[in-house]
Amino acid sequence: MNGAQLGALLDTACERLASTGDELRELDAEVGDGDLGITVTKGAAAVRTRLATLDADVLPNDVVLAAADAFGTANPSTFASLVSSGVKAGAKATELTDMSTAEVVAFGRAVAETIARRGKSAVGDKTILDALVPSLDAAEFSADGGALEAATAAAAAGIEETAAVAAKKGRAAWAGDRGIGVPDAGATAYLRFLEALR
Amino acid sequence: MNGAQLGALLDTACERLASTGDELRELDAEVGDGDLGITVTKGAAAVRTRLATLDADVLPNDVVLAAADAFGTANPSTFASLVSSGVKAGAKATELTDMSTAEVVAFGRAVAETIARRGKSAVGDKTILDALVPSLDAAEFSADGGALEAATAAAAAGIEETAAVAAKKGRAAWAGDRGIGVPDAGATAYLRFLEALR
Amino acid sequence: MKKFINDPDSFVDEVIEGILAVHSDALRAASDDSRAIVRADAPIANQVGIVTGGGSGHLPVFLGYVGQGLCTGVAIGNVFSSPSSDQVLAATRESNGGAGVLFVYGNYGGDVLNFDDAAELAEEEGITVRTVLVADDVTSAPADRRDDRRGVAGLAFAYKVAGAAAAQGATLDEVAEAVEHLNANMGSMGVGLSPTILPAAGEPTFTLDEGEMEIGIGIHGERGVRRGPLDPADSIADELFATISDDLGLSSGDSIAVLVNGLGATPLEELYILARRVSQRCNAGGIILERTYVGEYATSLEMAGASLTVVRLDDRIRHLLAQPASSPFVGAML
Amino acid sequence: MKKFINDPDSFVDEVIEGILAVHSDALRAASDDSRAIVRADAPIANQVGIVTGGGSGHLPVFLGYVGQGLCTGVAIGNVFSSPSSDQVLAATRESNGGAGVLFVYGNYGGDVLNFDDAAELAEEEGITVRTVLVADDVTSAPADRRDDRRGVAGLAFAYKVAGAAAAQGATLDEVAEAVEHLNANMGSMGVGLSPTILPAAGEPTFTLDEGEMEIGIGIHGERGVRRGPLDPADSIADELFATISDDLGLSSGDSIAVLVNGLGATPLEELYILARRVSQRCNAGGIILERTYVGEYATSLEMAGASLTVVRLDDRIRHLLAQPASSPFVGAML
Ligand SMILES: Nc1ncnc2c1ncn2[C@@H]1O[C@H](COP(=O)(O)OP(=O)(O)O)[C@@H](O)[C@H]1O
Ligand SMILES: Nc1ncnc2c1ncn2[C@@H]1O[C@H](COP(=O)(O)OP(=O)(O)O)[C@@H](O)[C@H]1O
Ligand SMILES: [Mg+2]
Ligand SMILES: [Mg+2]
Ligand SMILES: [Mg+2]
Ligand SMILES: [Mg+2]
Repeated sequence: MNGAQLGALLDTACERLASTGDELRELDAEVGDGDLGITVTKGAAAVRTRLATLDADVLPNDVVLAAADAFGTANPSTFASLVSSGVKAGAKATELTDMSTAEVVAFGRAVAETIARRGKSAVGDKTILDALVPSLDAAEFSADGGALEAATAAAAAGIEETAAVAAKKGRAAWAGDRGIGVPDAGATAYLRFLEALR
Repeated sequence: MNGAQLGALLDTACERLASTGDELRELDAEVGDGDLGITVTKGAAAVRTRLATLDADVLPNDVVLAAADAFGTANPSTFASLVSSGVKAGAKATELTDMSTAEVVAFGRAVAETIARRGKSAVGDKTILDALVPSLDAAEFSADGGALEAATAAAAAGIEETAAVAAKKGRAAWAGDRGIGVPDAGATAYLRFLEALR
Repeated sequence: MKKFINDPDSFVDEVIEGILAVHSDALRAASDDSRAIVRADAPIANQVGIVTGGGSGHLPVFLGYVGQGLCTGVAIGNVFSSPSSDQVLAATRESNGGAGVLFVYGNYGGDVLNFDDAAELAEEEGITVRTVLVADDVTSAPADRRDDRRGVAGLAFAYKVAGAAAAQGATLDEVAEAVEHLNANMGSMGVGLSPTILPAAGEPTFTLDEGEMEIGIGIHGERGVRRGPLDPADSIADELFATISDDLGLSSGDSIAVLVNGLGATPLEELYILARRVSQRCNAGGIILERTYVGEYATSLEMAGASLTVVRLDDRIRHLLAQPASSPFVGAML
Repeated sequence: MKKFINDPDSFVDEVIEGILAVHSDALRAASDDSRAIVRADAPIANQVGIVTGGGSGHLPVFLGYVGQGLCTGVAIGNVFSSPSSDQVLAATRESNGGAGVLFVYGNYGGDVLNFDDAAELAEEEGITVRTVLVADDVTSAPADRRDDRRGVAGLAFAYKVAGAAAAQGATLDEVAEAVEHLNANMGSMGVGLSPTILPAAGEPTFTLDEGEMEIGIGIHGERGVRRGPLDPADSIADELFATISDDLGLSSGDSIAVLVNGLGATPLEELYILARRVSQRCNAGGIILERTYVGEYATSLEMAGASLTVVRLDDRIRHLLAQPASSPFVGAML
């Protein structure tokens, strides 16, 4: 996949994300402040605007960097900041060229590491990491051509686990046990993004 | 009717008025501020408390003066102030002794005059006067023993007329033509009082 | 009823208790029932006393305007109902420093009756009383019946003008004349987005459908001139400003002060959106907007909505508005 | 949505435009997008700059606390969302008078990320930055994890303490230490009676049934510790006061200041009913209530509700709270 193709793929995915606003708002509002829907819809719209400014011969890595920057500044909430800086760090670490599964998984690991470090969080804390990390594991060991599907399934499974526990990080942690039963909003946003890539 | 009998009659009537709060609030709120329900329920309750303090051999005129005073201070809104000062002036002018129809009608005329003078209002302005004045006319020329019934019917007819016009006095006047269709709240309060006397 | 309240019947008395507990350095009761309140240092010898009052539920109106350079005393009624003449009289007695007392309050029937009675009683006691009614709501009566209008947020400016004139040693007639002069140069208009609930009634005073507004509403929820779908903020600001502007006959080159007042539930953020537009209109129309006040100056319990007040400035009003004033509620706001 | 609003997407920018139009004598933009704002006279040479910020929707938090004896600059995010690190950096640059800059803001994840980034960027430019997070909401984490707590209305006192120390010429470390000392002696707790609606979302952030309250709510509608039927005002005041009092370990003879803060839609009247009860509790418990602040100091758009903040006073805090402060929003309130 070249840069232009990646840009087109992301553009379609971000277009699809527009419809997730209500779901994410409601999930975030259950335990937090309800702004995640805005973060994702504004962020996705900003990504599309930014993508439209890129040259046709742009490199995949620069597509990713541009998208991360746009997403991070549109509505710089916790999720936007963590994801944006994570993706930027991932792109810097991996220098994406062909978007092969191996490359993307390595990139994803760097993203997850950065989020965990900046967010002082780990798998099990009921955050985006609970969908992101298992999805990378699944993609890495998936059959040829099945990486996205495997990642999506694993993310969905990870989210189900988040519903069973209380959050340990972020705004949702303040809700303590009252957050049990509600899946993590940020992890769900990541799942919806994977689904939108299909 | 002696003072004690009058007190008992007023006490029962005021007890009955407690249930008019919602209707009067709603009518007053249509064009005004919605506090007439409070004025009448608080006022009626205050009258009952005051009546309970009177001696058994109290004169009818003093019963009326005491009731007026209690009603006027419980929630001294426009209605309470006008009615209270009107009734006090009426009692002073008539010196009620036996509560005969002639006496009560004369008393009522004095009440109406005072309200009209203090309120700078007249019949047709869409106020309590539109029920009070016709009710006195009807009582004056009613058959023996039928004064209250005649007064009640005339008050009800007067109120219907108030619904057809815009208020010229009081808070309701600010609503102008938008008040057309709504019967006057204060006139309705007077009608409910007459009904409660039966 | 989404209210912090114990007993609806003691609502007003508990509010007053709370206010006196918190602000005992600035305010004191002037009657046994604490429904008459005066400045802690009242009466001020040889100064005209300013007495106001009316129903509760409008804080900082009325009690919040008792302070230095503002009102001397206040009488406080139940929610949306007049204080009694006795309560007004009590406030009047303790506000009289020998130079007479000016009653300044909003034009409402019940208040007029009770204040007029109190004035009579005070005169009998040898206190000279004059009255100026504030009647600034331009939608409540046409210009040829200005005096029939109800008094709304313009009260804040009336208190400031009266208090400033009194503090400068003006006579009773002079203070009254200053407020009358202000009245002739002031107009207000409100818009309501949701009703209030009187604690003792427990039901909304009116209903508005989701997405509806009441243009021209009074501060007790009195009907305005029109009910309709909620317009964008800029259109609403334009309508309020144009209506008042016409009423005052404003033209290019005029200087004004403006108050964007919140009715209770409306966030300060939204008031600034309205203020922004008014400032734009003034710039566009060549009107010199010398000062904009934004905040809650006259409320209607938890009503969502706002009102706009415009004062045409001349040297006299400008000078009085510039005087220092302080109260526990509106010190820096005025 | 019962809001005065034009376009949800331009809500915050229009609010800021309105504020700058009205208060141009006191405030100026420090970035092209006007999301960084500083005192008109910033930077103040050789004084520690105080920079705060966070999401919009809480006026007078945050912008309202930029003023003399308070904050020097602020960065303003979208409703309930952090400003970007660039915006914080812009405010920091123009707040730096050479004595370093203290970041004082509420403990929220997104803000911490962006302020930390800004601190790094500022340090690269040679500006010394320190950070003290305000974390006063006692119900958001137990006492042994105080630092995890969210920051709510106690921000007002933090600004006052920081601004007063800076104005007195304290060093960056000294100012930071003063705010930390305050933090250790301050606790807050909120109660919500109705939700807010984010302009860009158009839907309530949570729902409460008629007659329900959320005890321990955050200023973004974050869940509290308990939802239940609305208690009488006195019981609510008792619960808030007892919880904070226990957390601070207050005992007879202690001196405190108290803030009864309205979350937006709650009438001032009701806040005084709560203040009344707190004053009674103090009297009964031998606690010396030196000062009570009542009003809207940190709101959550049009949420109905209130919060209580208690500060244990010692000479150091008392002295700093007594210093003069003024801003277009909270001058006389602090
Ligand atoms: N410390 C953290 N580490 C990793 N992810 C986090 C952390 N804090 C929050 N998140 C993620 O961010 C989501 C909330 O994002 P957002 O609504 O932007 O937060 P806020 O409103 O608190 O700024 C959570 O559902 C979670 O997935
Ligand atoms: N000037 C007046 N003259 C006679 N009756 C009046 C006058 N003004 C008001 N009323 C009567 O009082 C009623 C309203 O009373 P109330 O609710 O106490 O007034 P407010 O709320 O304005 O103080 C009206 O329905 C009308 O019958
Ligand atoms: Mg959120
Ligand atoms: Mg009424
Ligand atoms: Mg009334
Ligand atoms: Mg947020």
